[in-house]
Amino acid sequence: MWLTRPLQERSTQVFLGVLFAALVVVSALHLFMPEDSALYVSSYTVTLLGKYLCYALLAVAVDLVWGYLGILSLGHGAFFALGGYAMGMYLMRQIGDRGTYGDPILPDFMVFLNWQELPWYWHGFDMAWFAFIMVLLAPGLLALVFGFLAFRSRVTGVYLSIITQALTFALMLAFFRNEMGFGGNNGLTDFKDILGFDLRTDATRLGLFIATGIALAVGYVICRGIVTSKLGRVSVACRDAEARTRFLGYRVERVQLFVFVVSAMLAGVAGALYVPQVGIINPSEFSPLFSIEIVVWVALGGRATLYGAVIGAILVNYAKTVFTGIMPDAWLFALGGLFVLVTVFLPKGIAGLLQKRRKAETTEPTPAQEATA
Amino acid sequence: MGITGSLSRLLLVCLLLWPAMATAQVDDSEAQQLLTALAESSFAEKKTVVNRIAGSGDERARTWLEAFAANKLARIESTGQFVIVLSNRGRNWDVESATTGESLGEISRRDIDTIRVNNSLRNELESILSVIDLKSPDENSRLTAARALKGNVDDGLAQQLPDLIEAETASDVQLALTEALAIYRVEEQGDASAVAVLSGSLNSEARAALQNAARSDDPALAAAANKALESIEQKLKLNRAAETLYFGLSLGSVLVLAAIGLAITFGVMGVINMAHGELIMLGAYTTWGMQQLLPGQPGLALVLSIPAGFLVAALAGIAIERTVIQHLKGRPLETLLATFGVSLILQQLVRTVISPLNRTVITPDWMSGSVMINEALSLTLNRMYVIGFALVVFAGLMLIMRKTRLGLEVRAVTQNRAMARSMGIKATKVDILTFGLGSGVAGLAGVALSQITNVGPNLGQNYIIDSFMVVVFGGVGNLWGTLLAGLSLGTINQLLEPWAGAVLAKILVLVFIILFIQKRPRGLFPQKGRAAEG
Amino acid sequence: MSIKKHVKLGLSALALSVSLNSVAAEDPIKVGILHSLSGTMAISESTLKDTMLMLIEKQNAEGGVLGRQLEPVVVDPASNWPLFAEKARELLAKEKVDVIFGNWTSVSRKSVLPVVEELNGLLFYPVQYEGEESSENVFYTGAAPNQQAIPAVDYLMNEIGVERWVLAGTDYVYPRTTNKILETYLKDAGVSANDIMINYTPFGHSNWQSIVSDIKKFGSAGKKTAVVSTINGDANVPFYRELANQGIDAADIPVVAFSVGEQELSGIDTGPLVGHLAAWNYFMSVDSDANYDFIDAWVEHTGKEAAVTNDPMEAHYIGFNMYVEAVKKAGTTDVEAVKDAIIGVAVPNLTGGYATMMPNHHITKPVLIGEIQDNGQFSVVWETPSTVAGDAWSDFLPGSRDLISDWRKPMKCGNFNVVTGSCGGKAEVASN
Amino acid sequence: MSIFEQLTDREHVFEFLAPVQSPVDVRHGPILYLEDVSVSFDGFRAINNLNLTIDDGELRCIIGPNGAGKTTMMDIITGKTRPDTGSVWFGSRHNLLTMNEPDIATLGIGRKFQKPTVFEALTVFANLELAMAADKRIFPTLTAIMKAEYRDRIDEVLELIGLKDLRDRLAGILSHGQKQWLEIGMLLMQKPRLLLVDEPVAGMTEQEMDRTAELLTSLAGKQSVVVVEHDMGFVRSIARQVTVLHQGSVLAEGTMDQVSNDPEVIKVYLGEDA
Repeated sequence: MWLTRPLQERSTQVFLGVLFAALVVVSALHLFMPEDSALYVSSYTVTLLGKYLCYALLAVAVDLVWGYLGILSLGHGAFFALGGYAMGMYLMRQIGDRGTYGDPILPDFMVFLNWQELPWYWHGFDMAWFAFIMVLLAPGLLALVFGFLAFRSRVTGVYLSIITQALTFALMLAFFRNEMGFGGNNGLTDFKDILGFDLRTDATRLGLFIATGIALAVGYVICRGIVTSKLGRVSVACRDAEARTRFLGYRVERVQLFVFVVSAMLAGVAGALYVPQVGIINPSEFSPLFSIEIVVWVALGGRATLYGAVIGAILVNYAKTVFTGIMPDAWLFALGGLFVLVTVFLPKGIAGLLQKRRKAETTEPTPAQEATA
Repeated sequence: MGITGSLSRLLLVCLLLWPAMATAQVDDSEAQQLLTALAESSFAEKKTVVNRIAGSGDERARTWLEAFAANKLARIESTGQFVIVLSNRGRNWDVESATTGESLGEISRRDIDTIRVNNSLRNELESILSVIDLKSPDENSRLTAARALKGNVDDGLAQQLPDLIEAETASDVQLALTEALAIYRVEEQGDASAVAVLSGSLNSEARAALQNAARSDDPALAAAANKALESIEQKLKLNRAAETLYFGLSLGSVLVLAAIGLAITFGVMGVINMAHGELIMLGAYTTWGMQQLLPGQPGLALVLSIPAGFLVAALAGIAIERTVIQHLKGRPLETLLATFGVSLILQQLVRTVISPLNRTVITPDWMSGSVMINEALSLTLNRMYVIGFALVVFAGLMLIMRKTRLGLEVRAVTQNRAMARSMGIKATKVDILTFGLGSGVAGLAGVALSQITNVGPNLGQNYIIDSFMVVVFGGVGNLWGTLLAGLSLGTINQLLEPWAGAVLAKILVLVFIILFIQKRPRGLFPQKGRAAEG
Repeated sequence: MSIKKHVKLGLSALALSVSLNSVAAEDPIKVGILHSLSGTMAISESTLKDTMLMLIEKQNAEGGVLGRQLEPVVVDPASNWPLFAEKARELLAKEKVDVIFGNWTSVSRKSVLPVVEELNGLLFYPVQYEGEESSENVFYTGAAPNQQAIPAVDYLMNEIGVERWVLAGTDYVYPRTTNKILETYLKDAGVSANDIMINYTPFGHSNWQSIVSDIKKFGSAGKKTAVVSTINGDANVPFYRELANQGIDAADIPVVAFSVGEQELSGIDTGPLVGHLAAWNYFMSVDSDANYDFIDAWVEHTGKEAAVTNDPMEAHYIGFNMYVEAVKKAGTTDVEAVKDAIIGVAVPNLTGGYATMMPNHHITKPVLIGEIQDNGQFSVVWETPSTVAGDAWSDFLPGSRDLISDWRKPMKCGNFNVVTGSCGGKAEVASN
Repeated sequence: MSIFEQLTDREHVFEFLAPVQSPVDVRHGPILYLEDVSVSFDGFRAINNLNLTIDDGELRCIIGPNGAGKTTMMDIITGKTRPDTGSVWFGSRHNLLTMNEPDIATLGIGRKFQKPTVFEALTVFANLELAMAADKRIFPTLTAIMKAEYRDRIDEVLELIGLKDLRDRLAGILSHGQKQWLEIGMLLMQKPRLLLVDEPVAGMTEQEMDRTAELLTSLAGKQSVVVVEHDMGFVRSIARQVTVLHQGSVLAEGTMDQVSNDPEVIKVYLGEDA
């Protein structure tokens, strides 16, 4: 079966091994270490790591389309944010009458914009199952429609990249509008609990962290499953020689659409897990610069390797956390410098370094030369 | 608001005593006493004091009143002496005596009490000065004075106006005065006959007067007013259409300016330069720097900063090309990432080296304000210059790309690098020059933008995305495409804005771009060449 | 290799942070400073960081508080809202700071709020905001709408005789709420709906041509018109430029702004703007010795003769001194103790009066209306006879009309509903 | 007829029981049939009422100077380019002008490009696997498993094109000739009814050419083959029927000897001075 195939390959086993080990260690240190011990992992750190894992999943999703399909999406933040909003709406409904105005149905921001009743698209989000389906459906549908249009008319390369950017930019502006009913610039925040667990307890935090870890594992396996399947090879074929692939009888646009939608859904899941951990979702997640940054993580980790994407995402965001703390005035220099140096000196990213150690010729499909962009 | 009765008295004084006034001077005690009154009375009372000062016929009255209007008439707390502030920046102010005019050097802010003025007073003063100007020999100042009178006429003045109109030689001044009088008659006396004068006038005061008249219960007047208003509305419609078009073009030209440099670096060389916005920013900061170097002559500084901005940005661009981009040959995508890093660095560099705050860039007089086509349609000057500038830059680029050796080589290299090499073209040199050119043009855009928007660290970010949209919409690697795309997007946006609102308009434009690319996957002007395949 | 270096740096930093966890923050009083130093908000917030550093320096020079020195902990939330929450958590959970001074935008405050409440920290918020909030852990030293917007409108209505109103703002919660309040207020004052024009623009909006010409049109209807601007930050420069170029000067259509202070003006050529208004609780031009001393200190601290001060800086000045007083009064930095002690504390403000911390965690402020001058300063043309107490819950919004906030025992409630007599604001809005 | 009659009618064959046969209907007439096809790119007429008929199982060589429209013709047949006028039929059932590349390919028209294009980032084996005739819709492809029989078929072809020991190397590292072979191999994997081969021997050594020649000739009969080639020697070695294209239309047709003696052809090839 295509989903189990990755489990037999060593790279995936290693990845999953490391991931689960990390989950266990962190949880253990958090639960069983005394507060004052040097090894204690505070719930602050746990949530932080949880956030990194969300970004990692997002990066994997981007690497799937960019690395293996050659579609440079500069708009994946949109899918991430949509998933986030779906989750956010659920969390908002969970607040119930505990809001400042104590309105049992309307979220606070609607109350003070004098909305009389809930907009139709907010219905159903009080039910977890519905919300969770939406987490997949909302980004999925957007990707389906957008991808259908774009791939059908064979928009490729930089043109595709730019319109994905236009997509997320338009959505950002739209969500900024208070009339949209998503809280405008403030977005959705001040969440109380999820599935009945209080978001403020360390237990829930740890739970979310672990959930994210598992989601990342599953997402990784799915992506691996796709890229190691025949379909994966076909998409690599599309990436490097689209026309040729057509002459072999493959419907390139459908391949692209399928992979694009899967990736969008993964991004959505990442967003959904991100929101309860950082405690706010607002339109800035749609900002094109964020989407570009995601691509940078992937490139930095190493394109078309999946695990590279994970490394990149975690590394960059960890660096961000550290630098914004220890050198608040200069961290942008460090980060910017990092991007420049890596792209110039490590064309294959960090994964490239690791691969050097592996045997020279590898069956790992890496981009022939920049076909995209 | 109308001018108080005292003003017309003053006007009489002016008219009668004008020749004498020039020499008259009240003795210092009275001057001191007048100014003290001005300093100590409330805003309401100040009006009368102002009129007394104006009426005093003292030759210094005008200086005092002007200083007062400019918030530069002050009193020294310790000595009680009245001064006129020459420079009011920083903690120590440079002042001179209001009565004797001798310089008193720098005095600490703590010790200076400026005599406060507010809008209505300033308004009052303007009218007074304008009334005085009605007699000035210079026609233009008479005209502005006359225009200022519209809606500001009161009973006393109204009696004087007919004679003034008689005496007036210049026709347009005459017209303005007649209208001013007519407005007064319609408003105060509900005089239907005066309506005729106003029909077709595009002056907002006139329209306001008519609108009020239309609401009046005198049917004759109301009817006449309505009729007049209709004819005005007709004219206004046309003017608004013209206005919207102008707005569209000027927004478009801004987009073109911002994008045209990218059309070269990205379109022709295939470098996805995320630092493009920051190059624009550099251009803008150069303008600011120039104005710092040449204090007092912003105009000259602005002109000089056109070559300077070009050079600075071009050099910065070349530096980027040498240090980063040349290592990424044939990996256009990587350039996106590296230049993204560069843009972060440049932004923070500006924040730390210069300041995170926006910088003031002064608009020279010959660029500020607007040319009045008629009283309803006036085109803002700075934007007009920007439109012109955009076209000039575009034409220049076209020349370079079409007519010069460089242009030829550039096209050769972009078509087929290896071939061009073998024909003895130094590809690296061409790269440097091309990228320098594109960056330089970005710098020029910055110089222009400094006249329209913030000069701050975020300047670039606000334009980078739009720039890419324009280039792609126009068709990568095609300058004409960029021009057309920029202008059309700008116009579409402005056409939508009135009914969709600013935000929705922008969203609609983006959606339009997305759908358009579906129809024409290679932009307005598809280009067959490397960069497009990229 | 560069990667390795960075990783190493990062690891060492982690080690450092972990070890920090174990060290109990005892000796110095740790003051967290949570202002964006990069990104879009750096333009406004970075000076507030410097202000805090200056104040702390000064306090330490005077021997600190309770004999303990104050230690600033600066972090950069980089104008990224989720990062604000993360950094707040870092400050409270990891750095164990005793108090946080920070935030500018409403959204950043909203994202920090749950964290501060959860970890029971103290946050001093120095910027004028939309109200409709009262947290046990937050002290609002900026103006609430009734300390800025409403007096300004009164001034225009009574002193200038404005009859027609343009409410122009950036599309986010502060302008939305303020305009909503003003709309109700104006209508109560008998202004008809078609004499009010409301317009919203996106952040950093730079193309004001058609909007300004609309305003011009709206203003030419024969009634005195004024613009009440809640336009935010960067969008102001192009807005005022366009005003000037389209020849709208303060005499015809005055613009009164709530988000434009000396700092914003320092980025604008104010020549053409003379006479336009702003409403604040402090102006750099205020004629008081406290102010002059503050300015001198600030110029000294920044080393720039041209450095300007503004209202949020005063808010931090007040907030910081209030905290210091409260700590002295409580004799400890324990959060609960300080929370109780600070209510009622009165410290001098920079306009020659006193600011008092009210039970609803807002403070008393004078309201000043200033006219822009050609030197980028404001000259005060009007001020409230006495100070005004900040009102957490506006009387002009249906939802909050019946809510009050009082954090003293026994009530200890941020949204007490006087109608239902219950805390948690079970408002009647649910029904209407 | 009603469902009842169908059930009772012994002769009736239900759709789902009908034996699968190649969809291409060549019972009466040629396998490929171009009529009055013309196409022009901004003014320049690349193809000019071209008429061409290929019979089932035929091996046809098409020669002609550069710009004669050989490649364009292939683009039209494979659905890459749409002609302005004319009709193109595959068998007597399928109008190719109404189909897109993938459909045409699955229908049984394989193409080898002038410049060998293989998937450089994939192994030689994977290249052939992708080419293999199979259900090429999304989910079948996703869940496809490498059955033993497939592997054998791929190995056969690997044998045939002599890349057996490069099986697991990335196609990117192959030499030009090897890539040519790999692409031919991919063509074979497709099991097409009609092979369009564009300059198969460019950059091949003598013996490689001979092998290609015998391979193509061996294919003819089972499958129809259209070869476009410059190398006269090669053409001579395999050609039975030769078509000469010139300026987008057929100049001459016949055996190699016939065409090579045709004065028109000589004129075109040796230039005006002839």
